[in-house]
Amino acid sequence: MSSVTARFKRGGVHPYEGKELSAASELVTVEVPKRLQVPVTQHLGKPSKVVVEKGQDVQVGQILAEADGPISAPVHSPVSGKVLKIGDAEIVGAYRAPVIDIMNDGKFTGEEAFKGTPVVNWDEKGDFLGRIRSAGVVGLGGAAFPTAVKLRPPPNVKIDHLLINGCECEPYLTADDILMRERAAEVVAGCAIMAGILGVDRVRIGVEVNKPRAIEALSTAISQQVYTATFKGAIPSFDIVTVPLRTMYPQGAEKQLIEAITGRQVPSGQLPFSVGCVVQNVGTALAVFDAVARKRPLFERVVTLTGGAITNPGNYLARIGTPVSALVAAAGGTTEALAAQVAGGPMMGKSLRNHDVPVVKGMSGLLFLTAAEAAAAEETDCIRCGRCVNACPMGLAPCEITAQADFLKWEKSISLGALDCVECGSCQYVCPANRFLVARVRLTKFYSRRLPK
Amino acid sequence: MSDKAPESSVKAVVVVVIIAAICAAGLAFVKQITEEPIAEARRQETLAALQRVVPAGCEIKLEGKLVRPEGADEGAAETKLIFPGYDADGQLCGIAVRSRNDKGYSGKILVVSGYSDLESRETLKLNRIYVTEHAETPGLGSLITNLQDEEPATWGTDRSKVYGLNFLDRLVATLSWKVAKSAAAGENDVAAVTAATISSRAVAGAVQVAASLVSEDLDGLKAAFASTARSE
Amino acid sequence: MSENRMILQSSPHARDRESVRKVMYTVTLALLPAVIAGTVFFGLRALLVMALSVVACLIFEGIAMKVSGKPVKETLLDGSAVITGLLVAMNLPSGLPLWMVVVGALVAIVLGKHVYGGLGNNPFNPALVARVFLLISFPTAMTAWPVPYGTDGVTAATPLGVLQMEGAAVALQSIPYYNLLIGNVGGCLGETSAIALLLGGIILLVRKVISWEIPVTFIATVLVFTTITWLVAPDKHINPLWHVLSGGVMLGAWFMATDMVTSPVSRKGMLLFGVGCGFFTCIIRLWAGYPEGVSFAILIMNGLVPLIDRYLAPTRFGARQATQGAKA
Amino acid sequence: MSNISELTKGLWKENPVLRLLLGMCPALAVTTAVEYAVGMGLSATFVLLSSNVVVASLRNIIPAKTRLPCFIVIIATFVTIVDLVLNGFAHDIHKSLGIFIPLIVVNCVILGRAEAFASKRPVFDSFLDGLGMGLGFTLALVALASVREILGNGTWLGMSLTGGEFTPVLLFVLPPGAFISLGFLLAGMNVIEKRRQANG
Repeated sequence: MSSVTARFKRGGVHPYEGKELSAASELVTVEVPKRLQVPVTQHLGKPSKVVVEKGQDVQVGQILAEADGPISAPVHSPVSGKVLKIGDAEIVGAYRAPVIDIMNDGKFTGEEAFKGTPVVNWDEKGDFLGRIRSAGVVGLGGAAFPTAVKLRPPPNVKIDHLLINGCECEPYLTADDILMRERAAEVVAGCAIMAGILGVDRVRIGVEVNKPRAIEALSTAISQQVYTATFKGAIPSFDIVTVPLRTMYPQGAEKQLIEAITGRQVPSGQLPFSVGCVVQNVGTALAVFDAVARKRPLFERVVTLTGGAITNPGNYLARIGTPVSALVAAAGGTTEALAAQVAGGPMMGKSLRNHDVPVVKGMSGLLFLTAAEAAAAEETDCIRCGRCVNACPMGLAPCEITAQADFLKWEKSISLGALDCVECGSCQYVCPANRFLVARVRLTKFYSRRLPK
Repeated sequence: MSDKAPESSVKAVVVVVIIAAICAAGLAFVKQITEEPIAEARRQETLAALQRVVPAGCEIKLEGKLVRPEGADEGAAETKLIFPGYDADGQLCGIAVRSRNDKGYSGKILVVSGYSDLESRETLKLNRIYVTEHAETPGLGSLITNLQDEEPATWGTDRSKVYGLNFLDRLVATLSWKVAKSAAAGENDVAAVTAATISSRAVAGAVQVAASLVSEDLDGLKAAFASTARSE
Repeated sequence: MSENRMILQSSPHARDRESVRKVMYTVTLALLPAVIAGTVFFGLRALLVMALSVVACLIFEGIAMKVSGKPVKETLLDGSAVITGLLVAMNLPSGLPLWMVVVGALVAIVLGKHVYGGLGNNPFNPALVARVFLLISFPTAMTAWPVPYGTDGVTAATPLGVLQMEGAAVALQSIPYYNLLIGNVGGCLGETSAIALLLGGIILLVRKVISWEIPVTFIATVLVFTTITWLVAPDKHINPLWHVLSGGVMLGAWFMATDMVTSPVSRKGMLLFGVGCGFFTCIIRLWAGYPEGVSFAILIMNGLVPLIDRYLAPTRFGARQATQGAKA
Repeated sequence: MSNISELTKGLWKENPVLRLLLGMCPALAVTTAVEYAVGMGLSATFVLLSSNVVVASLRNIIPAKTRLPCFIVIIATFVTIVDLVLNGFAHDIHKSLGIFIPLIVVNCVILGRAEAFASKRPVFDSFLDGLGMGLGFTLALVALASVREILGNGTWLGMSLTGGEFTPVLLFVLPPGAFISLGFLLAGMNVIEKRRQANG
């Protein structure tokens, strides 16, 4: 059966899925804490500009920081209350960044405005992109790239596919899964909105076959046209299909997803536009729907808390700016076995030092791993076994690239394709010598920006 | 030197020429005083090798040398140099032949082989051989020369260790020239040196060429050498 | 939970359960059939050679690591020295003087491996370096092949030796195929039994320690090459099956050429590597001075691996589309 | 004082083979036996000494533009003299060194010293330098040859050391053995030198 299921052609690994830990439980809403820290910049691109002052009163959904330039996104207040201070604090990635401290007054003033009956009026189609932009929607799969930018291809490019990424190929994470299951109609409606903006009718939602309930929910929503319930005006026609994909990491990587569904390969150094595709995450689709149909800014998201060292693994709906400690408390706390904690999935997530960092738009999961799960090990010399070469979905030879990096030969390392690396971690996952391959590639990328062109 | 004013090209050339001239003169002088000893050393060397392969009491005359084919270039592969040996009475008692084979492991191999009992083809005896030049692998192919500088009395009997034993006091007419591994080699075959079959074959080939030359042209050689002896 | 005790690392945070040690011990396991076959045919002396070689390799490995300042305890038992030791022994005649075995182990570990920086950095297969070193240094001892089930000191030529010395007809007549297959012929103590080595190769394939490219192309190239020479001159050259079953092809193709450290990393590179090994093996066997060419062939190809890896890198993602676009 | 250092620097600190890595071709080719190493070393020393002295005494005459041709002519002359003399009066050594002696002409040690030292320094210093470098060259060759002869042939200077009990490791008298032995000698030198520097 899996042999007939589509997948990307080259490389890939199949780690322990771990989805069962958190997939079964219901979505839990985390109690909003007294104090939130909202990072000023939560997207890839130009940092946002703070527009509130210390001591100012804010409402739910009020802009705290506005987009600065075309590739940027605004940040909204998740609660109503008072701006305590604007300063630096530690965020995910163990570095300090500007955050806006807000004291929650518990009244949620202004939230009512977003709770009305959602309406998608297709006669206002020209306004959709602006609503998405001002709602601060960014890619929720983890990369956090401003969604509006991805929905506006260069004028000379013909787009014929909108691909929706419901793979959630990262092990353990089920945040997208629960959205697809519980809010399938809204997700599909969000897809339709994006397709309308792009002017394409072919929408493909790729979901790995290890999420049968999600596939079923989406298919039902599509076939019964549930999503059109909120539509008004001149509704364009859509060809929306759910595509089951083989469970294989990194199925959800942008270029791999495009290859799996359309058979097209995005050339090195180019964007999906170049092969007529736009890729958006399912969570993003939902946020787009909220932004267009409810005019509701992005100020909360679903975070998977899971791993062998958390008492109640599951999916938690949390406001942006909620400290991780509040989520941990909601999940019943961590156990003694905790050895490593990661923001994101096990393959691409970032280590956490403590529980003080706030939830951000791009945070898809929090892993609390036991020593056995984290599987940290001393690295030894490369034995040139070639496993990394076989695992690399980008057709690179990680062992060779990193060997050059070890000798600080950045140009050599780049000529071997270091900049094509998507940092999926497949190579390091399979490495019997436990080499820190991804870190070395990142180092190469870092130096590549300093090399004379 | 470098901090002097740049010299003219003419001066530079003149100095080189002068230095070269002085060097040439010096060399000419050295050449003159060493010419004689060098020639003598070479002669002695050749003589010693040739003398080894003919029976004791048989004295090789380098001057009596024949070149076959006649008039050939002495260095060429197919050229054989044939030397007569005379006993105290001036009778021809032995013939030494230098022959060459290029099929060694590292190419060229020069061998001298000595013959006695020159009465007829049937009595013609291969007395002994001596490899004068080779570039075979030390310790492997080079074993073809094992003990060749020692007296045959010390050689023992293992033909696969002392290659010369194969060609010591053999009737030319009975030798088969087939080179085989020592275990498989018959009495009249050549037993190859262990792990050096190619080198062994090359030597045997050179000796075979020499032996057949002597055997086939025995009367002609005897006549030629008799006349040489008379002319002295 | 104090944050000091947290594991902080760069992604990924998951690993599969494969480790260098596991890989190495799988290879050791795969060598077991050949070890048993060697012991059956060449007796306890063969077992002694193997044990000595392994122990000597471990000792030299320990010393070399100590000298070069590496952690001895953690990596000594990663299995690589055990494998090198076993493979060195497999490449020796069972009657070899024991001190030469120790020299072989010394050469393999020090000259073949640690002068380059230890496991993973050596360009040449250490066991083959040792074999060639011994073969060149002690030609007589290294070509004295004890007879299977034989008593001490009785030696015979290897099948390929017979072929080179006596010609194809004698070789075909005196050595039946089933003896080549089960290993009841003269030769290095680990290379005679084609069937035991094949079994080991299958273990390696199934456990995914090696991939099919190198052994299959190696053996296929020998088959094709010798088929051609056999068809051209059947009286002079022996048939391809005989070539594949005799000498070191099986040991070389399954265990020596597939050594990860000294073979290419990309699939295309592996294919070329296997073809090259087979090609040079045939060239040496048919036209060079040594009856057997597997070790030299693999060492030659080892030397070419950096070039192969450079020019036969895996096809990068997007390359296909880019060339198509250029054409269109 | 400085004179002594001109003499001794060639032995260790600036040993032409083991520190400067010059004259590799003869060092690898003739070191199969100590006897040859001594012959080669002394021949090279003679040429080095003579050419150094001559070059130094002519250093104010030789024009800068044509200095290399002059050096080559001088060196070649001495090499030819060595060749002829050995051939005439030490024929056995000449037989084994024969093909290597012409190579002395292109031995970098000799041209190197002529260019780098003798053409700039007084005659006596150049004499000492040539002597020291030559002896250093000889010493290095002998060291290398000792390793190779003992291991590869079981003898030293032709004398059997082991009474035939030891099967020599043939590889060491073959070309690969030369590279391997030289590699380990160089490594040894580096280790000692590093320790010396660390202590001093």
